[in-house]
Amino acid sequence: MSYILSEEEQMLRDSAQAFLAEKSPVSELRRLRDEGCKDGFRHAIWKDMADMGWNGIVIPEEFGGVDMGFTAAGLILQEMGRTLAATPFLASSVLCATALRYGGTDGQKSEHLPKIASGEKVYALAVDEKARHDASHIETRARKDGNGFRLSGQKRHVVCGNGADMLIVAARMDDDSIGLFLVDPEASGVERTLRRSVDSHAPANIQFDDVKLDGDALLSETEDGSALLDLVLDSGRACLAAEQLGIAEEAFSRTLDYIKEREQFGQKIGSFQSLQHRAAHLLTEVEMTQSLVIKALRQLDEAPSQAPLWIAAAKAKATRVSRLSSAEAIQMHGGVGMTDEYEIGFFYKRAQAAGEFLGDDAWGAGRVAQLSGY
Amino acid sequence: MSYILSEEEQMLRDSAQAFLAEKSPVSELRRLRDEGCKDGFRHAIWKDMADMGWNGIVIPEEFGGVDMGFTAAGLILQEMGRTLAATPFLASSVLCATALRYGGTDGQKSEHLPKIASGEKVYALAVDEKARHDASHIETRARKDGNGFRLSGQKRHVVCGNGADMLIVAARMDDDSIGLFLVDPEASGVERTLRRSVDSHAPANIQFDDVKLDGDALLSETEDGSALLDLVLDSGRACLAAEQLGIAEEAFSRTLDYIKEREQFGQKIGSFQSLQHRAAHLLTEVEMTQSLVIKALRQLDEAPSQAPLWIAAAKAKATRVSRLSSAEAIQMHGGVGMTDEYEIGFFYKRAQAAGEFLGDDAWGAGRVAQLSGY
Amino acid sequence: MSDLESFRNDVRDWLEANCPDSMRKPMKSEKDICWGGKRFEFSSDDQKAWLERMAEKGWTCPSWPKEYGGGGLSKDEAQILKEEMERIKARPPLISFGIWMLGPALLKYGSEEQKCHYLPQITRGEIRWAQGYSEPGAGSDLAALRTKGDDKGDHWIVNGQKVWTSYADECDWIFALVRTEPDAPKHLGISFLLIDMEWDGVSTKPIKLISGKSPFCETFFDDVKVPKENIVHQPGRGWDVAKYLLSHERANIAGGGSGAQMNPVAAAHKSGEVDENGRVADPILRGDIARLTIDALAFETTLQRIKDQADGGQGVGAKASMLKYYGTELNKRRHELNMSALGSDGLLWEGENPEDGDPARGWLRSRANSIEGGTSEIQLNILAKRVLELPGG
Amino acid sequence: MSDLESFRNDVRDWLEANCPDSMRKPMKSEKDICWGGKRFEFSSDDQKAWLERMAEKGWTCPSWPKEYGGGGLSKDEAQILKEEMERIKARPPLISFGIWMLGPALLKYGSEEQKCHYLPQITRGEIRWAQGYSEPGAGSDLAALRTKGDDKGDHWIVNGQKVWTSYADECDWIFALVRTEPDAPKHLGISFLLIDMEWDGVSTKPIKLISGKSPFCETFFDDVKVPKENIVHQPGRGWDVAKYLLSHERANIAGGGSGAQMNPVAAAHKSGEVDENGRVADPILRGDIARLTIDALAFETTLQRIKDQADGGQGVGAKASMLKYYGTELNKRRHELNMSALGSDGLLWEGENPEDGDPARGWLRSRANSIEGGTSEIQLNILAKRVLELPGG
Repeated sequence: MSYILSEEEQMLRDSAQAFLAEKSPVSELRRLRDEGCKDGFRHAIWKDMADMGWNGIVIPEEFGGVDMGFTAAGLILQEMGRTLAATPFLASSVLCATALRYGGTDGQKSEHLPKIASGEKVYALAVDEKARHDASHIETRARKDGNGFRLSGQKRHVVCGNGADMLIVAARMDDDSIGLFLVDPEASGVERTLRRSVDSHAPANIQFDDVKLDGDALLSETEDGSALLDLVLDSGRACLAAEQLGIAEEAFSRTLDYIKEREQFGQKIGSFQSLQHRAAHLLTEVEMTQSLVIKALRQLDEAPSQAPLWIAAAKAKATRVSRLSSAEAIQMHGGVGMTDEYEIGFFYKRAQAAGEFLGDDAWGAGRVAQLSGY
Repeated sequence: MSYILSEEEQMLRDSAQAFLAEKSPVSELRRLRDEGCKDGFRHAIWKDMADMGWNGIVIPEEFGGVDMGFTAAGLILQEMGRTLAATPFLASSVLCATALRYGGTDGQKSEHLPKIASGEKVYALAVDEKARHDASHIETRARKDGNGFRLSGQKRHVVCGNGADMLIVAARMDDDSIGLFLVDPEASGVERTLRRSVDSHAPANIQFDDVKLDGDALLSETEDGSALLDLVLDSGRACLAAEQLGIAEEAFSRTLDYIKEREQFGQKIGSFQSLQHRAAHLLTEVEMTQSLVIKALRQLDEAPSQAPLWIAAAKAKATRVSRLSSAEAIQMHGGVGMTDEYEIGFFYKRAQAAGEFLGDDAWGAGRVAQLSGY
Repeated sequence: MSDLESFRNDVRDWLEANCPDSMRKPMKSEKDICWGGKRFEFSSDDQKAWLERMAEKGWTCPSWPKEYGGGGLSKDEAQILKEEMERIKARPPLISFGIWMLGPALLKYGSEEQKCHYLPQITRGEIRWAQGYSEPGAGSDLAALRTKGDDKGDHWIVNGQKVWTSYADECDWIFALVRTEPDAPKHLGISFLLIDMEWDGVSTKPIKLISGKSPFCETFFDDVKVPKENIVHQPGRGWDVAKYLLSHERANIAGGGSGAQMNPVAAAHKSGEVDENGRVADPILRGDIARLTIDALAFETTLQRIKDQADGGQGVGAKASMLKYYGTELNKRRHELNMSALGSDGLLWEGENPEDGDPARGWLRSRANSIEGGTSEIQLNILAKRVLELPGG
Repeated sequence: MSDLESFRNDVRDWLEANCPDSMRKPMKSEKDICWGGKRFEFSSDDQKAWLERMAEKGWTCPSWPKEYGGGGLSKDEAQILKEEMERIKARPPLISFGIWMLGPALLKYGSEEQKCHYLPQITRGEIRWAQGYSEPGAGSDLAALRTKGDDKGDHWIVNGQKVWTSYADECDWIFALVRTEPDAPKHLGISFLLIDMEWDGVSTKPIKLISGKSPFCETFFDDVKVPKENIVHQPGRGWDVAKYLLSHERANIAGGGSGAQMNPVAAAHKSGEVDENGRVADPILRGDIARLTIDALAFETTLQRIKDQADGGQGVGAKASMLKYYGTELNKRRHELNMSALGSDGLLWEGENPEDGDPARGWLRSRANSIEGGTSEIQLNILAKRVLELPGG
């Protein structure tokens, strides 16, 4: 396993950097917010991303993807973290693509994966029912009904849920096992409530009230829906940790620039030793996070059975460090850091939301203890 | 409730300060250690303390004490923390005196309290059976046997246990309730093992093997032995927190002196901003600890039913801050702080041992959550 | 009966007769606060009556001298008034920067004319004051102020810009630090001026924060003519006045803080993140909250203890910096844990209910606590120098 | 078969034939370490044979040139040797400051004569070297060194005192920083001298630490005559040599550390502080340990990643400071949690068994990690200046 990026990976990252700097800088997120966009992302940019091949990054070539793996997906998200690009990438191209790829029948793959890869449709994953992430707590029910199912329950904080064209919903089946179901959000009995969030994304709470599903709504390639869900969530966590890393890096880098310029008491504030030590500590923490993130992504690609521990560690560390880095950014910027006019506050907000999604640092610590058997 | 010391309390503290500086400076602890003293304290100093009236500080006057209350006891221990005086004060004059005062019959009080007050005998409390403090875990058994009892079990880390002339042992009775028993450590079936500890004190592990006790060995003034034990332990925790406060204060004060004197790179190291900020943070933490300690002690004296929460908070905070203060002391002293020749290391060692006894900061946090109902 | 006992009885009777029932209920929202000022709209007749009655007694500023509109009460009497008001849960009749910042500074540094003119307006809630200290580029470092007053004989012509002027868009007058002695050393060139915001050339504009709308403004001075008699203390000695005033502000920010009542355990209950025994479900989060509780108890007790010491005659002095530092850092942690306990519920920014988004906004707002009124770094510097007497760096 | 593959086969065969079985078992105690030196007593014939055979191949210092007693291996070959030794769990035949500190410095700065003379002695373990940098009053600040060498034409007369000279009481020679140019600027007045500890005037004395006995000593120079040819690099340029050497030391302290294997969870098992499922019983302590685990995984991965980068040609540079800082702070936390997990068991200082007290001594010893080899504060300064390029303070 190599911690060094391959040439191909480096090229991908460079092109992501260039694309996002041009098409989706932080000012674009501000625009989305100020326009009150209900989907939470810009369709034109999403299409452009599809043209770059990113939307099918973990999708096999036969279904229209480029099949570069999770490390590649993580690299794109890391760059998205740096510009706070709000896109359906994590929801659609990571979480749902992984669910379909590893859980879908050939028929389901042929039907859905090309739509994700082309950006024609946006998919979102509906899992959480509690306010704090807990994948074991699923009470949404999919009862057998003839050849199909009847789905009832409530999902909270479905990321990209308001703009999605298709949902994948985790539900408990008659034997209490977990199944993942493809659900059309326009179907009768589905009700979405937009929950504008602090990071200016557009998640939704979704109610399912006796929604009628066909038999082939169930991702049924694998028997063990619970293991499938674990893999899907872990893919999301590892990639989201990469986004958090990008947030931490960029908030730190902007702060560094600022304290090198800003003067107080006749000196650059970056010359004050207490700030220097805090900055050096941050540098170190960001470096540590970077190591865990690349490790988690590589494990997912190369040795998935070993991956869960590293992913939990990466998600926990990235949560903590992205919050620390952006909080220190505000403090070191002083008053201007508190103004909406300045962009640094957007990083702090996104760090909070990204931290809460799929498990924060307390969650991660608990999981590390559990996976380590203590 | 006043946070200000009364004139009487101030006088007590001043006299404790003067006495300890003369009779029991840190060098005295070093001497005890280097002589390999098996009792862990100097009998002559203990006698002198009795003459000052300290040993009966929480004992009613009719039993030879001065009955000044727990705040007064805490003030003495705070000063002991500053000079790291190793004495039976906490074990004998706080823990056991409290047990007898609130749990003893008139006969038991008349017999034992004067011996504690006069310093004639040293008493020690045997509670813990686990490595981490957990007063609910008591498996030592006192089985009814005629008019008396048969005691069997093992106690760990009995503070002052090796030098004690009399033990008070917490044990479970036939109905599983808790009883406190007076036990002569020289009795047949009692075996003490000295466990020289990192702070150069002399605790013992004690084995009770079918030890025969008379009926009046049981502190039987109160029905509820468990409540009695709670009160006893809380008295010890509050007073020990005061000692920890003294440790934190003195380690900080010595460090402050050092960084004002020591030069590096042509400057006093106390002029480096990073050390200044850490020192200012420590100052604040010590001040916060001081508030909790005086609050806990006053509550114990004036509103004992409200005291447990404050005591748990004080013990947890004092554990954390005394360790932080003495650890920072070593770091800021640099290499010399690591040498045995320098005294600062003794503070770090005692902070660890005092922190572990009767509940450390994780214990305290757990108890605060429990007492607060969350 | 001692004098104090009979005073207490009088106070009790007077309050019973004069404090309207509706003014004995806890304040529910920002609009229940009586700020006073020319443009203030009372939310009820009771609110207006309560202010007028208290102002007439001088009890909006109980310990100020009677000749300046205060109550002329001794320390013990003021304490009794406070206790009796707390007993019946009476709302403060008037809250203002005038009372807790400018007033004390005028009492110490103002001329007799200034005291007679301005203080009674403050006690009666007629004039609402804004504070004009910080500038863009001069946050913590007030010596770097650039707003300047050109000396024109009997007046100054003031030009420049202030930021973080709280509620300036609702205020009548502003007290501002202005550089009037360009040739003096930096700290000695600043004067403390009183400026009517209706004068020509004064304009103000609210600042939007990361937490949304805020009471903070930018205030601009464009050739504003300020008469020489509107200076407090001597020309170039505005720094003394400012420091005196800032120490009052610090104690206030540390002690209060919207977050003091906010509680992560309640948040966990609200978001359903508790187990069957009502305990916070995630044991690691529970531990974090317990550690916060311990520090919060320590802080609360320290406030009381320092108050006791002050009552006992010990000055608070640089300890205000300790409270400011610890209190604001604590408040930030409290808000962070509150957000964690709320999980995704806490992320809500806007919804159908007006209070939707309050946790997130409060959390974001708390980040300013350790910046405003002197940053945490400044407080630590002050503690290092003034309390610990560490050598200069 | 490629050259490397055939090299691997040769190495494997040679090791199979030459590494004694007893040298393929994990080291159990300090005395299993082969330090070499004139006074070294081998703990077994196998230990001696293993050193001699490896030294003969030059494989005690595999990548040093053959002419200086090294193995002359390429980077890839050295890696293969390392892997093959790890495969059979072969112990290092020789560990010494000579190998990982003085050697690299001599290779870079030594004269041809010095290389030919000293390096082979190091590779064969004949001479054991001590390090003489720190002095009382000059810990982090090496520019404040006061040990001086008076110039006497063909030699210096050295007087002064060094501290923290590890194992100096068992060493044969010492490399020391000595101020030889009293008139030069502070950093430029220091020379790097090689001194035989048997020479007249050299004496040494162990230092007792808070953790008990230690390998550290004080070393005194009293009119010691040091020939001019015993200087490495130019007079007054000892600082360059010292810095080069320190960067090697840092990487070593950060990476190793006795604590790396020590584990708070194992401690909880040992002290019985686990629940019926084998989990750490106290949930708050468990959370603290889990957070430590996360940081430890991050550190471990960072070590590997930086190694990968170095293999890929990127220099480690100032990143050594990052590893030193983070690794030592982590190790201190690990020891603290180990002590918490052991509870009162951890407090034991001495008992009937020789290993009684090991946890406490290890915990105390760990406090020095962030002081020795450049304090944490120094590392943060280095990172701020050299990596972040923050302005001078």
